[in-house]
Amino acid sequence: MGEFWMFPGQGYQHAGMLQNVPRNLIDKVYDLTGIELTDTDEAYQDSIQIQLGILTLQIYQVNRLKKAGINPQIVGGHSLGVFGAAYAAENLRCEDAIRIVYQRAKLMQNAYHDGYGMGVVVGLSRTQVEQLVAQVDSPTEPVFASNQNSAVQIALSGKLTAIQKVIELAKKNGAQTAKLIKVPVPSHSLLMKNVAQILSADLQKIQIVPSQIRYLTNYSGMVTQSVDDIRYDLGNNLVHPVYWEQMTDVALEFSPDLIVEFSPGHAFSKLIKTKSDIRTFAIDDYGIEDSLFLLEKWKRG
Amino acid sequence: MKVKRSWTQQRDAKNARMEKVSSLLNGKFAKTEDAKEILERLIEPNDKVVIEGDNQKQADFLSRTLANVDPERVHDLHMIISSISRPEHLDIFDKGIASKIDFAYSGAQSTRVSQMISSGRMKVGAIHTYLELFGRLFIDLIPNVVLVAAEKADRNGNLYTGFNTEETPTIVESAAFKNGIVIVQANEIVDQVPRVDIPGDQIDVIIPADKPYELEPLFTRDPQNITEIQILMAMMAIRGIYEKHNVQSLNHGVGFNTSAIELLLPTYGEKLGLKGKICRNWELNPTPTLIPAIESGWVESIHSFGGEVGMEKYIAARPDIFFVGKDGSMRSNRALGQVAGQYAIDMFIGSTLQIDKYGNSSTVTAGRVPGFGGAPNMGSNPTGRRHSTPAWQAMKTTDNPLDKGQKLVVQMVETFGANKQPVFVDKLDAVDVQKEINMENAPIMIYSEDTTHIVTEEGIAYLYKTDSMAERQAAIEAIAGVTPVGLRSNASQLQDLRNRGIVALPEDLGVHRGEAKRSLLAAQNMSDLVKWSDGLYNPPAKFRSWS
Amino acid sequence: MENSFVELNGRDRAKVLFDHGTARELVGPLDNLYSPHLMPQGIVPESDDGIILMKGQIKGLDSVVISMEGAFQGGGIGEVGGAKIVAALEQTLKDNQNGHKEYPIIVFDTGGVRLQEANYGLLSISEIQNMIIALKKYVPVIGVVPGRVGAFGGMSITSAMMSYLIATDEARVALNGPEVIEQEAGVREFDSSDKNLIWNTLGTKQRAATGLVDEIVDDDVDLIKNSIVAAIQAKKDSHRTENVDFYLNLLKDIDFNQPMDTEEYRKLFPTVKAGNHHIAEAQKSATPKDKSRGRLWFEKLTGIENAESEVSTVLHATVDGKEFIAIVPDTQNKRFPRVRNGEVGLMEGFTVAKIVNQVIEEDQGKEQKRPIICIVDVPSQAYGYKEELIGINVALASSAAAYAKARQAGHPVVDFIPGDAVSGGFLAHGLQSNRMIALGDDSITIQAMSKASAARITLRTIEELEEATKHVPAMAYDVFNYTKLGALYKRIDSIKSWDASDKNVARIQKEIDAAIDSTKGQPTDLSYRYTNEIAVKEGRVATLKMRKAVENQWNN
Amino acid sequence: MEKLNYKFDTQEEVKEPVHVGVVASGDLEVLVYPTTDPQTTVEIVTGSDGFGEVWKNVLDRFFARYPLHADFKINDFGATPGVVNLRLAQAMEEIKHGE
Repeated sequence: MGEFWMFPGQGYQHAGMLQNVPRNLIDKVYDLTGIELTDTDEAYQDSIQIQLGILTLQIYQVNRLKKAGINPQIVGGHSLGVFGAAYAAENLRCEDAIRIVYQRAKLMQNAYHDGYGMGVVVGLSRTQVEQLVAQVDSPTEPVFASNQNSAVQIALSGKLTAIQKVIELAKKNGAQTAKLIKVPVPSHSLLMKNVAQILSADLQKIQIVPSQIRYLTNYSGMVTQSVDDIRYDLGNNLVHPVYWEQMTDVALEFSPDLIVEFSPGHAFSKLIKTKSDIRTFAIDDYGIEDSLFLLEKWKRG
Repeated sequence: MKVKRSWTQQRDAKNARMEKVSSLLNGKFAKTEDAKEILERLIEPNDKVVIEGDNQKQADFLSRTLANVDPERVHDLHMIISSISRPEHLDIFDKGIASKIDFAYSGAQSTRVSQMISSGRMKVGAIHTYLELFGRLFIDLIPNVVLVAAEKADRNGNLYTGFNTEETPTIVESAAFKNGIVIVQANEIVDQVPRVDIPGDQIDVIIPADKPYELEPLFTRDPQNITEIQILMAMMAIRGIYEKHNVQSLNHGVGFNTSAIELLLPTYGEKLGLKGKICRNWELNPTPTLIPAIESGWVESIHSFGGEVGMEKYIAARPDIFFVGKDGSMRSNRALGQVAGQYAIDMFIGSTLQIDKYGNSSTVTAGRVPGFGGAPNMGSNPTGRRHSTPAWQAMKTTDNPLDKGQKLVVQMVETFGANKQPVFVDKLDAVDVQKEINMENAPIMIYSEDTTHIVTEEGIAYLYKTDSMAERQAAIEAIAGVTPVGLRSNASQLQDLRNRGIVALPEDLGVHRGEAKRSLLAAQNMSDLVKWSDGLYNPPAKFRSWS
Repeated sequence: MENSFVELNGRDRAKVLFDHGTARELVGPLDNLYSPHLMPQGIVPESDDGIILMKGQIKGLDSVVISMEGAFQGGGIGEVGGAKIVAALEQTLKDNQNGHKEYPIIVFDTGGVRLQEANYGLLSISEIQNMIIALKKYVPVIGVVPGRVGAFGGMSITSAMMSYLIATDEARVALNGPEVIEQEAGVREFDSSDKNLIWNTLGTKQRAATGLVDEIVDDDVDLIKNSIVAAIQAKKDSHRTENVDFYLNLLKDIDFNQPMDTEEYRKLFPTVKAGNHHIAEAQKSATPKDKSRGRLWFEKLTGIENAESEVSTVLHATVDGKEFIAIVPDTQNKRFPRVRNGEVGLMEGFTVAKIVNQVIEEDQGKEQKRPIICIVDVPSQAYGYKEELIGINVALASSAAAYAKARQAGHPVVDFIPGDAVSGGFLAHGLQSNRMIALGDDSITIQAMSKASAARITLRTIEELEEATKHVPAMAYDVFNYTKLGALYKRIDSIKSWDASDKNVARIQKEIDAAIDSTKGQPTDLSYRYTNEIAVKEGRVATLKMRKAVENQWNN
Repeated sequence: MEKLNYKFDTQEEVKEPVHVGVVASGDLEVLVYPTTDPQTTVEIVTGSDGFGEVWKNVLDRFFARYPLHADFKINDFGATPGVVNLRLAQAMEEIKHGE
């Protein structure tokens, strides 16, 4: 049938991840944004460096695969990953992707200074987490059940004090793990409305190109080839939970013969392996050269 | 007052449509590359269209073609698909070619079906059982056009559907005799078909497919994955149900639980001296895990809904057991199989994802609408039946001479399922899903009142013996483990239910838990199945044993 | 099928081999001898540490069955389980020496060394191998590889030493697991996701066709039992570790730079004849060679400058009545690309075996046996597809067996460790010594697996692994923690690895001589390691406890 | 990894020690030792954290049905409640009927 390509967002960036990325692509980022990508752990304390770094890495890897004649049938990105996905699906041009991600990172960096963030609960269903969230959420202490990475892995977004309360409740109610995660903004909740508004306005000026490749949206978990849906997702995924579980379930319903996770990390390929025996791997497992070797070998059959 | 009208309006309309494609046809035959044009000319907006989507055989060339027609020309179709199994079945809705659906099963596409229903892109007539859907093709869902798949077609249009005949004859019949148009994709055009499964005069258009139709080995379970818990439950079922009620004719749902039973018959069952006494006549797809039982002489007959990839040669060599044509290949028939499964067998045993405290079961979970398939037909008690078999009679609970027996409907589940989530729940997810997608009926697969037994790793609840809902609930609680439902049971309650024979634990059945080991299975892996079959079974590549 | 042996767990596999009612388990789960190393690392232990030991009769023959539980920690060998195997084999040896015929049977289901207690695993496996070599003089030692895990790592080396190895076609035998080769040598060398490739290369069918397994048996308890008894009665011995001349010829016929598939190798294998080989001593030369700690010390201790040998990676020479052997890197190695950094590969294993066998032969009948000095600087075994295809486990087993035989024949075998001592390389070249002298240098790594591979196999990050190993001698990578096990005869801290001044060389010569002296009149086995003061006090407490328990229960 | 301890008041005397199971993935071993202490103790080492309540429920239900009086030691590698119950019940069978 074809390949499903997955694009992770922030979380697994690390020093050295850009070592294979050619200079001209790094220069292009500089020319478009004035940001010199710096591939160090210190630099990756900064959201702009992280977001642009990951996007650039994904663009590079997409280019390498496509040059080798390997193309996706369906793509899905997680949060920031939607830009890599839209680029891979040929909905978004490289330059536009870089500019818009730069804008997104800046807006996110300035949106909240402290006291807000995200958490994660493992071992409870979405319904269970939503019930706990409802006990805590208030206008002064907003908290939301946000991303759904698997049936029993639900993120929380909101004010840290409120998240902490939900975490305590979750532990009491049988969660295996409930903890804060290192994200300084309450992403994928209504608290990102202002950021999304500005970003959406910017996206209106960018051309989204129709494509034969299917794109999975964060905000609904559905597959689409509509430029309006894709534009909406790129601009507004920050105010919606990422329905990653649904996205991957839908992708699996297309019976892809191969699933590739782009860098950085391999969290999503591990999740896939828990529910499907379709051949799945992360480029980070092998590095780009060996990944290409494997992809070409499998393509030959 | 007598109406004045033409009584051949439908026939005239059909003739007019056929006229539109006459230039593209050579007799009944069209070219592969004209398929899209033919569909665009033959199908009109708002038509009722059947695409053959069985469990296994897919008219995928025609469904891919339909997903590519011009939505300006063809739109708002009302699709009837027994099994929504392919992505393009849903692309048809995404593109606006169709807007309404009646279906029975959508396991392989259940997430997307759920999304499309809740987003309003797909309007659902109903989620049927197979027999309801087949029946209504002849009542109020009579199709304008049907798109089916055949393995071979001959020059006269006779079709050979062979091993995977499944529901092709039923679909064709609903259109062919009521002015509908029958379009067939064929893997191969031959001078003479090996046997005529469907006569050529029922067929309007035959298009050679671009590639052979898709087949999925849906009923193959690798014994390697059977667990000791499943073996324990299988032992309990054999002793506490099959043996106790003398079950002779039956259907097994698809799954590792029932595979375990099949693989214990030649070992555990044999040791109990049950050969020839139980499990003789089957309504069942040709599941490979039944091979050891067949080879060791347990099975007298098997009728099948459909085929199973890799079993062709084995079946051809066992015509005493299977329904095989003179040509040497099996004939399957889903509609007749469902009738037999509903009306002619002693017992249905299967598995499910959730059972509520009352005993209703469902395979619907949040975000997925998989439909039902055959389980609700097989897993229901046809109250008009009057069987005289020992099992059916055994379900009588009073001395009243007018008391009726009952079909045995058995659910077999572990108390906790995937992700360590409880299977026994106070409220089914199906109830929320019903609200979410606004359906008339909650998507219950098997109703409590039809369920006679539940088997878990803790024991068996003999629900048919209970005489109140409270007692039924207590019986379920007693075997529901440490799920929220099970925690309500206490030791004295359990003792009382055991004393009255409403609940049985392994020790009550003479089942020794220590015996529940994988070495008790007649086959532990795929290559064992191949050995049992004398090399006649040829497992699909994805089930290959590595050794 | 019915009566499957593979399906049984380790305990039942042992039990069903015995005649009904004759089996008795020794040091079983209820004796509570847990591994002391797992809980501190957050790993759930098992009450028998994954090794099941039973005595009884098989078709009337007194037998001892040692069975590994492959489902517990991949059947990995740790200190406690390892000691159980060693103690059982030792008791069996004693019984046989005392004229009581008793047949040892080992049921393999193991990934090799248990990485969470890697240093103990390596020591144990070498001690097991020592016992097997000793036992083979009295009785056939039968191995069975039923399958699921198979026989991997150090225990694949052990499997190669069996008198007779039986396997079902669900088994695999290999030194390096596919994941490890992929990790160390890249996916182009070996694609661990390619199941066809893996089974065609490492599976029993291929192994039986190419001499790594002696008999394929169907997965059936009775058939397996029959095969075992038949092998015992026929006194089978494959002499697998004594086919060095055959393999040295075979290696000549293969171009390691060209692809070779399993079929080709199967065809080649039966056409090879064993020739006569003699490995000449290293000679002086004018051209400097690739530097290594091992080469440096070999040249200094033997006085052979720029030592050169027909096998460029193996140097040996007898000087002052002592035979020195070193394995060295050859970055220009054209024929064997996988050993360029000093790894121990096929050629190295078989060559060292040949050299040691030469020494044994030459000294046969002599009262004074020549001491053998093993200069250890081996970064690992070789990781390669062809290495596995041909059977690098046999190569390493051949050399380990040769060292063990030499020692048992009365040759003092002394290690001098100025460099790394890692994994299979160490088992083949170093771990069969009765004394070890190491330099106290931070640069020395002693371990069972590279950090990258160990992290991948134990599903941890390298950082987590480093954190876990820092303070746990069982897992440590440095020579200072290693000393705490009691394995070393002496650690010399004042001399560093690269510091081979004349004064230091003289000192080392003296230490080696002292070590040789210390073996006089002492046992020729490996018991020094667990009977010295450090071992008794802290290093091998659990080992000794297990030894005592086995001894106490041996005759009820 | 987590260590859990529970106590129960039970009556049925256990005469011989018993062992069942393997510490394999998704499985566990159960060791039962006769005791003269007034209470039954259960000592669990489990590789899956956060299931204390489930363990309590499983043990409550087991000891209510089979009030064995002994010291139990459980080494668990992520077994489901069903598998835990199976192994406990297998131990019970061995205690009551021998092998």
